[in-house]
Amino acid sequence: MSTSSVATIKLFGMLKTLVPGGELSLDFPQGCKVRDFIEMLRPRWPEVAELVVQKKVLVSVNQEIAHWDTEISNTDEIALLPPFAGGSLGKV
Amino acid sequence: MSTSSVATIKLFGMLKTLVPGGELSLDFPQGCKVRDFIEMLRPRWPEVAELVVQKKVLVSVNQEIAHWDTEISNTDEIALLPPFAGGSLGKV
Amino acid sequence: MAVETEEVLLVRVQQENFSVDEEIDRVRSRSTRIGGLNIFLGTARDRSKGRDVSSMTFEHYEGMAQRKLREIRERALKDFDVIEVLILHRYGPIEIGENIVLIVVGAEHRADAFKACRWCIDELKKITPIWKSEHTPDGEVWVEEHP
Amino acid sequence: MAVETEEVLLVRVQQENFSVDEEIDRVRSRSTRIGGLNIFLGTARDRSKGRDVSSMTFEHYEGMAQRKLREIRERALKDFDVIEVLILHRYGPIEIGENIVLIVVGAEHRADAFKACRWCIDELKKITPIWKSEHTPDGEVWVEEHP
Repeated sequence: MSTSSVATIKLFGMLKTLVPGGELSLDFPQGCKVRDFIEMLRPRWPEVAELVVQKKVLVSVNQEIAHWDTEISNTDEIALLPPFAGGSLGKV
Repeated sequence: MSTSSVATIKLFGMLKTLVPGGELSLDFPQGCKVRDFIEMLRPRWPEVAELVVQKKVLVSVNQEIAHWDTEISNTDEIALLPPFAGGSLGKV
Repeated sequence: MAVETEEVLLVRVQQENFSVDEEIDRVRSRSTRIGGLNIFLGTARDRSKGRDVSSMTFEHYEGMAQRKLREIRERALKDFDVIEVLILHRYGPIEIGENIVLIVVGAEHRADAFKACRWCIDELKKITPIWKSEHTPDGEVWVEEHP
Repeated sequence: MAVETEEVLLVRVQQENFSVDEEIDRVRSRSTRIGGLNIFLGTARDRSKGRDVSSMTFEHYEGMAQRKLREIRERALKDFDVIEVLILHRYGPIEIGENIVLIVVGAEHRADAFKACRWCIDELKKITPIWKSEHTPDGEVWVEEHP
């Protein structure tokens, strides 16, 4: 059986307005996949989970964009990334 | 009969190395065409005339590129322009 | 200055404003072969999607943002015939008219400088974790470039 | 400053060096709608067609050079979706690494700024009566770009 652990998930941009405190702590089993992790978000933060499912928000693990099958552990740096808006101009 | 007049022709770039004094004075009939003017250069400055005929050097009249049929008079500002090299880089 | 230190200065995410002249000098001091620089400077505009904007704030993912910008610089140096690339992005509050982002590409020939610079800014917008909120008459709005 | 005076400063042929920051400010002060500037800076390179170059001298046709640069600026403003264009070319002796030519294009959107800037420098090289002599170990060589 995998052990479970609490990890802090970094939030950016408009996600911080959706989650009181601007940070998100989640208890998840070691070695679970990103797809499972998203489902574990749903009960408390349904809006956030929905944005990830719709690919409007990306999950990064250790500063790289993760896929649904990426495995995560509590030593990983996990973040939820809304659409980027660097540079200056909206349109090309 | 057209009257004749002396005009000073401006020279630039490498043309100044071909013409002692770096300037060129020519007596030409009023209203003559650029093509005639070039032929009048030939006796004294054959090298310069040849560059113009080969289109390596352009003729400008009143600061606009002239054609063979452009008419010139002694009140016009006439110049001989070697290939331009503004900007900085030779190749694209 | 040591080469490593200098390389670090070629990719930065910082709060302070910057001088374009100084950043250009940083790039051209790397090689006397540079004959053309193409530069993109993004500035804060007072209109966005039909809204008036009075100022804006940029937020970045510290660490990942720098890593992505370094990736962009390295790929540009590899994929284009250019000599040096500098990428700089500000964060924090920024007033209308102020600098936001700077890309400086030095090359022997201008076509390569233009192409690489254009690629860098397009790529920056795609992969760099930086977010913008605009201050408008309706309040603060987080900008979603790819809805 | 009167509008006319300011317009005159947007197209110049001058001997003195220039600050890119100052010229950028001249362009962006024209409109708060500007969100992106593309800038081309040509600098003096130490190699040309396989020859070492120690310095160079630019000569221009006073009057016609300015007139052609004004033409380029006006056509760029008409043909591209850009807000302001500045064109500056130096003449006289120029050392390796120094600035030669500057084009600054301000636009709402970056694609237009890039396209217009590229067009301006290409057109400048085609139609502006400016000549360059390079000082090489073999003496002074007038550069013929279009042999």
